[in-house]
Amino acid sequence: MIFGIQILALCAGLVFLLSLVMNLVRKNTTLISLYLVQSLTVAVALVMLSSTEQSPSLLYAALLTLGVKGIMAPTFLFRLIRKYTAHFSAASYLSTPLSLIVLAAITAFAYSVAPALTGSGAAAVPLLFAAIFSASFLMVNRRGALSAVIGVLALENGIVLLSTILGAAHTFALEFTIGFDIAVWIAIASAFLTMLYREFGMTDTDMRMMSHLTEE
Amino acid sequence: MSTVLQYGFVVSLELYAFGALCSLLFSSRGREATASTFSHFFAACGALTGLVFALAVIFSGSVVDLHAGAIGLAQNVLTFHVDGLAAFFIATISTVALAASVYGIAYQKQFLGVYRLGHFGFFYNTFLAGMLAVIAADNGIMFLFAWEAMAVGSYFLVAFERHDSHAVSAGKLYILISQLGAAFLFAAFLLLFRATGSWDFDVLRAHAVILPAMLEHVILGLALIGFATKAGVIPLHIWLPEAHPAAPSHVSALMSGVMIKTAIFMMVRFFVEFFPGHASWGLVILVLGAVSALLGVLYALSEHDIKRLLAFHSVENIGIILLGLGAAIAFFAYGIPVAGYVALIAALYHTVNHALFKSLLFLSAGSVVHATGTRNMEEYGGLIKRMPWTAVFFLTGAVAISGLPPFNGFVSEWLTFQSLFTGIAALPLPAKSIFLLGAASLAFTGGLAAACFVKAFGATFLARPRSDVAVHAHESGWLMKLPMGFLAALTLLFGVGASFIAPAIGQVVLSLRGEGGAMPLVSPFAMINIRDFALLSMASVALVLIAAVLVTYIAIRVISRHSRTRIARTWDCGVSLTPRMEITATGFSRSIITIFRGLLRPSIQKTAEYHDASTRYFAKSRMVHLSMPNLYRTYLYDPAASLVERSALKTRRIQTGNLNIYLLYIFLTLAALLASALIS
Amino acid sequence: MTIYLLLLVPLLAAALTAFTPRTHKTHIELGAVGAALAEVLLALALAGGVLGGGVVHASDLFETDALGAFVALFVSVVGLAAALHSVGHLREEVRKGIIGFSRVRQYFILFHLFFFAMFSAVTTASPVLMWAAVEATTLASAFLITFYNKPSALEAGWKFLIVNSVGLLIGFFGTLLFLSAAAAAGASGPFVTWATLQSLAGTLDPALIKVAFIFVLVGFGTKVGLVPMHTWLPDAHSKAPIPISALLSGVLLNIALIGILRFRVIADANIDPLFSQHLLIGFGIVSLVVAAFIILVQKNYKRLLAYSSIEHMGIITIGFALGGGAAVAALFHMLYHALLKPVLFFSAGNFFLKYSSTKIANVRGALSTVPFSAIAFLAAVLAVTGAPPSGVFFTELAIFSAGISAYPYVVLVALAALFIVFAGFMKHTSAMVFGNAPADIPKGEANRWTLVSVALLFLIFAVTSLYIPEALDTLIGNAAGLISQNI
Amino acid sequence: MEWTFFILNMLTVTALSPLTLGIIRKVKARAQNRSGASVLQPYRDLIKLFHKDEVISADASWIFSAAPVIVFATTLAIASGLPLFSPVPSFIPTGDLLVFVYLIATGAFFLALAGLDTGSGFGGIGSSREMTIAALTEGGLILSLVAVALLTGAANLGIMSAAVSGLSGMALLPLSIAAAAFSIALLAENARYPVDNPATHLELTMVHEAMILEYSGPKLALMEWASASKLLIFVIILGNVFAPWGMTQSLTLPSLGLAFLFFALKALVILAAIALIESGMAKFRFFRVPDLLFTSFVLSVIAILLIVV
Repeated sequence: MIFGIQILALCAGLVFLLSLVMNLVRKNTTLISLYLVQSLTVAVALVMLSSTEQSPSLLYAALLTLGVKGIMAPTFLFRLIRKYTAHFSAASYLSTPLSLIVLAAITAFAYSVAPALTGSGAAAVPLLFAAIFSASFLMVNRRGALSAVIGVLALENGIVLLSTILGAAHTFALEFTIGFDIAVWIAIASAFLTMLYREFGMTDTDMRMMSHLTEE
Repeated sequence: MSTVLQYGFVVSLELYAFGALCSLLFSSRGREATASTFSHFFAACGALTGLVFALAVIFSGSVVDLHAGAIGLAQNVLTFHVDGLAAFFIATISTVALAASVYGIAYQKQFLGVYRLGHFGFFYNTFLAGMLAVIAADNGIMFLFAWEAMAVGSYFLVAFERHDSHAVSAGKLYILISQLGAAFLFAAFLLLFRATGSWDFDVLRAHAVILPAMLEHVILGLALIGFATKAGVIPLHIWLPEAHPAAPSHVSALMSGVMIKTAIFMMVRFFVEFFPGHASWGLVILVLGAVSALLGVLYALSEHDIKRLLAFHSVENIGIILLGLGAAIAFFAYGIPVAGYVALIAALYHTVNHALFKSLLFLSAGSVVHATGTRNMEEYGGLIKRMPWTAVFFLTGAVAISGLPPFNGFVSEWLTFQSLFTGIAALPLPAKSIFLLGAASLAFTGGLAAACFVKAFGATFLARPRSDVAVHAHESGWLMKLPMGFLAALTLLFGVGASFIAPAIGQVVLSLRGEGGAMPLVSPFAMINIRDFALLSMASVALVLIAAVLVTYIAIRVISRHSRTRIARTWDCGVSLTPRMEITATGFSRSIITIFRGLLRPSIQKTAEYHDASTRYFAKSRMVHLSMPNLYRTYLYDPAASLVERSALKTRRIQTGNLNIYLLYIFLTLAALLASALIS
Repeated sequence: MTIYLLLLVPLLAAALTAFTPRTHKTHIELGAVGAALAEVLLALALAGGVLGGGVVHASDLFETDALGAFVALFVSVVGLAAALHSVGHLREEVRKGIIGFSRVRQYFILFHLFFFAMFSAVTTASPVLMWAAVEATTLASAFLITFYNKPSALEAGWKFLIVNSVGLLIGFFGTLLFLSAAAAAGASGPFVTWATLQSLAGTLDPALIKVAFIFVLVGFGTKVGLVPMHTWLPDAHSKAPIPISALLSGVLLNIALIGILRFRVIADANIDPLFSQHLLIGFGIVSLVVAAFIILVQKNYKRLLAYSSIEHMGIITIGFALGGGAAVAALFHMLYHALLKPVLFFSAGNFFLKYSSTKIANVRGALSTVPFSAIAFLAAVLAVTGAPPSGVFFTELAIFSAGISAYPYVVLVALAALFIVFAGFMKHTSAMVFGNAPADIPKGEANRWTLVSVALLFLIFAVTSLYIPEALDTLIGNAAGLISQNI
Repeated sequence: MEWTFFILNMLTVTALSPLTLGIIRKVKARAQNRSGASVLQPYRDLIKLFHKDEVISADASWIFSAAPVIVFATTLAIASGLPLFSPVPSFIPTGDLLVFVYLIATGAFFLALAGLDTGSGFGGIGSSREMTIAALTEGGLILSLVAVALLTGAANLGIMSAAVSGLSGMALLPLSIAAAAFSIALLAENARYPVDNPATHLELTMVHEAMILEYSGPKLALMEWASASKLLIFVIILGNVFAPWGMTQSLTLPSLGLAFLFFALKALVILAAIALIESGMAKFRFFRVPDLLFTSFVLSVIAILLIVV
């Protein structure tokens, strides 16, 4: 089943690459489409895994990810973007070259953390670790509210894929609860985004507009 | 006798508890007056039972141990141990509580309708019960429990007049500093628990565990700071002159008279019974006592608020007690138990004396404040003609506190002097010089205290009233005069009856430390004998004085029976004498303050208002503002508080309000932990 | 069986409130109080069952042990008080015209869903379901925080949602790592429950467990509000309606902490226990000190109470870190804090109804305008800062005496921090309660319901801090045994 | 036997004290080469005052009339315990040095109160200054007597005088320093020259006189007599405790006569010294008096250190 492992490593590499690109892209719409592609790759990876380990539940997991993260999330977000014409994107704290340097550092850190985790040393693990950390860097670096939501979803993608690779026995109940939670989360997040756009009336909902709650 | 021994303490606590609950009950019904009377009445009964119980324990020489159940989480924490020393302090507390409670019944009437007297009654009884529990506590948890219950109870008494912002801020300062002291005590007891493994005092009493020297010094240091905060020793005393005057007078009598003594009691327990043999700590306490005595009386001299003056005198008298206690600890450590025995008797004797005359002074000052409505001595004057009884009682207290024979102040200062002289004679050089410093400070303190109380008595009671408030003053009711009379009689009895009281306290000290010789005294005229270096029989001194007064009075009556007396105006060099020409309290002590200006740093601001601003020759009015800066607050407390404040303001900036920063916090923590976990 | 009932009651209540028409407003309120009462009875039955049989087993997924039953008990009790207070508080706000009927209905639906999530988090036996339930509490309370749709409430809600979701995702990754370690060690069967994880003690891969525990600690730590992951807590608790911030502060933080402790037991079985002890003590003392400093210079009394929750979570974490006797004391501390914090929030709420401002500077002379709540607030402040008659005094003393031998400097720093907290609280409380009230404030309490809840909780606190019933003592003893048997 | 000694002491001190005032005034007059009144003049003044009518201020209270009795009584009480001719047996109660000092303080306390009682400006300033001086002298007074007590090992004035007469050689140095300290305290306590001017009623300089300004008739007589006997008491202590040579142990009549002669000689020397200081020196400004009193305190501390080290 070497073929399966290669495909898996390829998908992990793709997921990592996508979360890297997310940090660099400007427009919100491209951000969401990148997330769409990432969810698809995760779904493919899951299908591959279910075939290698003959566990039907992984298949359901793949279907669920496809349904929830592949279709539901992007439609919600795209409708939102169109409704509030929030086409152009949020600025980020660090300029592109600087954030690239930080991303490199993050990947190095991920590569140093990963070997402690798995004796088996599957190539995908450090990649996915790096994907997780770069998704978190996305949330920290970019100012837009939408980027926070996308960051969370990307982080969730990385985590689900990494844990399945590490062999967390996926049962249907587990998959169903996770899928249901993500779905509800997306609904609430988009409701919040609509409220934010309506309330603060800004397209890229720059975080600094919303930092009144301090101790002074 | 045995039933009193067995149930006395518990019944006394129950009476206080009952007083507290029924005052709450009545107050919730809205009947404040009955609530106040009932609470004070039950407090008085509780005090009476406490007194009877304590006297029974002292004279039977037995030790009472009580084990009640648990409070909440802490198992077997309600254990009490009342030996001779504890009984002595319970007797002092109960006597003053008895007088103050009877006084309180009438005194609290003035607050009817203004504040909730029921709540006052509740906290008054918890305060008293807390004090008893502190004295009788037999393990660390019970002690800390009672210590803080006492502090919180008295906080509500101090902040009772909540519409007066001074009282509220005084209460806040008081609870903060007593909580600071409690934090030190917490640390000390926790370290003690770490060393001995148990909270029980019996383990300490039996010296079962030998602590490493360094740890013992740290524990004793922390405990000393904790107790010094409550006792009002000089650097930690700033709450005392704020809190005591703010409370109603019978509460300030209790706080000044007995509450600060609970700290002295615990110092005796710690430094004499649990950890003897530390001469260095004895000398430290002696120096603290000397400094507190001298500075306390100097600050009292600069006061013109009668209750603040009395509060500063508490600081002075605590200094005198610490002189005796420090001397006792040093003697026991240097291996001269006989001298230690006398010094400890001196400290305990002055504790009870101070409890008596200070509460007498506060009660009489309270009746003056009750009559005039103000605490400013500059508005008093001529009250002796309007309040003769209060004047007599205040005079008794003033004479006693200045240490003049035949009253009780003299006896305990005499004993303290003797122990200091033995120290000067018998101890090695470094200790000798500290004892000499103590003797010098005690000598000056006696003189300055006399000056201060001439000022207080003269400005308040003598000559002509300086304000119409003083003109309309009227004598207090019999219910306020009765406790004052009781305390005045006790002050005289403890003075004249020294030949009985000193050996009785000697029994208490013997129960604390086995060896030390005794003071066998039989007849009232027998001499208190200090290793035949000095002898004193107060009864005979009093007899000689009274005889001399009678002889002189009769001689005068006989010799000038023909001369008639004529009432006329005071000599006024032809100018009509107005009350403004009398000397004021500030004027009286101004010369002493100028002499000690190096220590006190008085500040004078002169402003003048001129008829014609340009020429500035003819002043329309001149204002002179004399003020005494609070050095401790400006140089010790404020810098510490602003340091904490600044660091707090810096920590506040964690909450930047920006979501990205918050997420950065989380990921940085995660990364740091992962890195540290993988490295190790 | 009782577990299913316990979960069913809030769901049913939520459904019923959703379909009650506008006219039957009182039905919603009665339904809420009735549901809360039923939950209390069911929780008591559950506790009885646990005391009897050690574990109440409903199915593989839902099995409650002593710890779960204890937490369910005080969640339901506080829930009852919160329901009562919500009725009073919302009635007052409707009278003042701040909110309409639809908002009230939405409030109670989310209120019941919130309780459903909390009960399921407590009674479940599988880590993932526990994670899902905690995630559900976040989602349920997200809209409750933005209840008064003011910009600041929206900002608070948004930050609450994002920070908590990120935290819980990290926690989720930690849980999955635990599961993968269990799978590697040959965990059979469809569901991995706490029992199976414990049975594999010693066989799990230590490095993986160490990383997994770190992820769980940081993840669920965000939900517990340990510094530096606490940043969402003051905003959320000060903008939410009073009963909700009382629930968030008093009860929800403990549920997340219970999660960490269950994972810690498993981690300690496989790696050196000191690793988790150092981490927990580190977070505990940092939270205590940072909260103490911010309390000292606080300007808003709702944020003051939020930071006081962070401070108490710090103390409880230190207590659990030390284990043994300190764990029992920490559980008691958790109980007392859960009872006291709502009392503080409810009386603060009454101040808000009267002075309509959450600034400490604007509240003066509360003793004369709202005497009952002012006395309750003052008493609760003294109890929370550890003045003697309160149980908090004993639990803090027990925790510190357990800690003094192993971590003396931590205990001394903690004592100093507690003094600063007392100084801060005393400064703010005496400013608010004493003094003269501004003339235009009418005297008298808002309405009876808001006082009943305060009185109920304070009474329970007073009773339990002075006399501990036998059943509660054994329940807490078994619960403590569960989470610290190896220290 | 003790009671007779007790009464004898009281009577002699009270009887002789106006004589000491007469002697000082006579010596001062001689120093200013004028003849001055006879030595017995103070007796005539007292007799005159006892029989004159009395004027009491309307503002005065009972303290005004009780103060003279108390002040005089304290001098009587102190006098009973003094080593006049021969060392006093130790049973006498008022012999102890602290009882002596604090009885003096009681006298000063009530004198100051009487000064305040009439509410006149003079009395107020007088009492304020008197209490300031009394407070500051107490340090030197007590510690100088304590020096002698430590030297002789007993705190009773009688025993001290007996033991001091036996001293010799190096012990005399601390004794003389203590005597110097005590004599400064003597001048301050008795309102003598460098501290206070007893002869004037000028409000700027009088301290003791200001307090008894309002008195007249028998009360003034009592006050004058009390201050005279206080002066004699201090002279006795200076003479018999710090220089007790010439005192007899045996109580036979001739030895008592001889002892009395020795004492009279010593007293004359001291009184003459006081008078010469009065006529040879200007009165100190009030705020320089504390430096004088602190020197007395430091001298006594040096004496103690010399003894005990």
